[in-house]
Amino acid sequence: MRECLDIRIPGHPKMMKLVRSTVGQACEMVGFCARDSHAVVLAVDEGCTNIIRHCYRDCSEEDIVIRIRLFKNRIEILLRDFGEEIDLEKLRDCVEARRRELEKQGPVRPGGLGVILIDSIMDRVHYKSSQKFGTVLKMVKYVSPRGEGEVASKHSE
Amino acid sequence: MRECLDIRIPGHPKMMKLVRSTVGQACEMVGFCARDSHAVVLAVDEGCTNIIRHCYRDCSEEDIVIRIRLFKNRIEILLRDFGEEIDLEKLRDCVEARRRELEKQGPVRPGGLGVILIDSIMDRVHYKSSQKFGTVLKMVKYVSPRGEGEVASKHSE
Amino acid sequence: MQVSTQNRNKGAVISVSGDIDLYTSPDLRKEIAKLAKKKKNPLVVDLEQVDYMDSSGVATLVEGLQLTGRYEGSFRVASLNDGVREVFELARLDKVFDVYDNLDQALAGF
Amino acid sequence: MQVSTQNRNKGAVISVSGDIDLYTSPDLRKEIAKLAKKKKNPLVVDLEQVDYMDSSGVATLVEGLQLTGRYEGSFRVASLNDGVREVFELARLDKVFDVYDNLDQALAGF
Ligand SMILES: Nc1ncnc2c1ncn2[C@@H]1O[C@H](COP(=O)(O)OP(=O)(O)O)[C@@H](O)[C@H]1O
Ligand SMILES: Nc1ncnc2c1ncn2[C@@H]1O[C@H](COP(=O)(O)OP(=O)(O)O)[C@@H](O)[C@H]1O
Repeated sequence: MRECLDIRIPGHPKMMKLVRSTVGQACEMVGFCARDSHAVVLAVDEGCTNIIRHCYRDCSEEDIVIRIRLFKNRIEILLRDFGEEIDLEKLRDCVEARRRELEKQGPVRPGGLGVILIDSIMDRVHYKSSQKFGTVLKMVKYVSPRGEGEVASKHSE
Repeated sequence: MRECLDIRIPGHPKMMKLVRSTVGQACEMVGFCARDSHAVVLAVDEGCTNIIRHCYRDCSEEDIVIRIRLFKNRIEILLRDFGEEIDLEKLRDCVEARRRELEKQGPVRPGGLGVILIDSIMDRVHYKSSQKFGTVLKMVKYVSPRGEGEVASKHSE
Repeated sequence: MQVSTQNRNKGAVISVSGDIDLYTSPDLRKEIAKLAKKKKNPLVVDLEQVDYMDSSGVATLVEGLQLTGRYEGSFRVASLNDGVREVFELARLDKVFDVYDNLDQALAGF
Repeated sequence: MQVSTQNRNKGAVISVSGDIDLYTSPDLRKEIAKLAKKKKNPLVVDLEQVDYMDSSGVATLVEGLQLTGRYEGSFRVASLNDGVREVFELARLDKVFDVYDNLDQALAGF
């Protein structure tokens, strides 16, 4: 049986609580520990809020489609928007710059954290963007055989 | 803003836990008390399992689409299947017969409870079926101004 | 859903935890059928750890009632939480079952 | 999300409950800005009742740090649960904040 779920919501911050609850339940079904479930929920939330803020610029009533695929050893989540094509090169550079900034613990400023969180949490992160189909963000997280501590150990490597 | 959510799942019992968690969160956002939230979740679950068992006959891999609309004073939920047209007259008769049976507290038998539960819980229940579009079950539940006790008082009227 | 059974003299207690729905109720059905075959009396289903039950769960318990009825065994359900109790009430089957507030009361005399 | 504020001498405690996300963080931002304008010192944000916080919440707290920094006020966060603590760690900002295990410790001396 395919264990797959599509959710379509208007791109509005109010809907995020609903998305979190669904993704959290999906993570539980796959068998993630509480810590990893929380982290995956956070990554999906950040992906959606980035769409709302940067792609729909806080004002469009366009939808977001979230596809969740459950596997024995992992969860795959695809976020799809219906906006303009985005410059993935620029996105990557921007994230790299912010990451270096945070590593150096330079002057603290708000913002620029969402993509870093997604990147730190998920095992695979892939963006695909086109003028015709908008942007798809694919994220994969494997169930840690060691259970607890996976996220923390990964980011302090 | 439209507060609307579409969920598409394969018609498999395993997916019901995920549906329940999403519907439960939606009910909470609308402002239902715990008792009414639980009841609405149950009604949606019964609607979906009826599709799986009677429309898809426990074996099809067809999808179910659940549309949830949040309003200030109510929740509207539409369940849509991709199966054959069903005989709504027959369904109604079957439910009425079962209801009379239960009211008389005749000999107890399992089964025939799902539609009764949906009917007792939801304020409005409407089926629409066609050969081309499958069946849509629309259910509406209003937030009870009195809060707790709504479901119980209704069924003992 | 998880099911575990304890024999008590001639009776048995099935303790269920988790959700009883279309996906999980077949396991409970199997366990009840197995114990009814052994003519366990009373057959008690402890629902304390059950948060959710749908009509397939109710149907499973009605079957248990029928199976134990055949050998005049007593079928009892114990420790219904609010949600579970409501399903019985909505299905108008709350009067049909021997419902006990807790396991001790369901087992009194055994 | 709910926000309530208590003044304590020259300082203030903002107690937050619920989820801090893109939808709710503007309310917290407003409250922090209001108190920073009054130069409250220390400005303590009690997160004990917060189950979930995303990067917009973190950004809001970073702003609080900047605003209080302007008048050399002390900005403190108290009672992070596991999920909230992890967001700080993942964003590598856990060392940037004055984090206290509980409100009493955050208020010691005030
Ligand atoms: N879905 C998206 N569509 C367009 N641009 C994006 C998207 N996600 C991220 N970006 C770009 O990446 C930058 C970093 O995003 P993020 O880490 O979430 O921080 P912030 O949202 O605070 O700027 C954004 O400022 C934006 O330019
Ligand atoms: N979605 C559906 N598609 C086709 N038939 C249905 C559907 N829902 C209910 N029915 C019919 O109504 C009857 C009563 O359903 P229900 O109350 O759920 O009890 P049960 O599923 O135990 O038979 C079913 O036996 C079936 O014939």
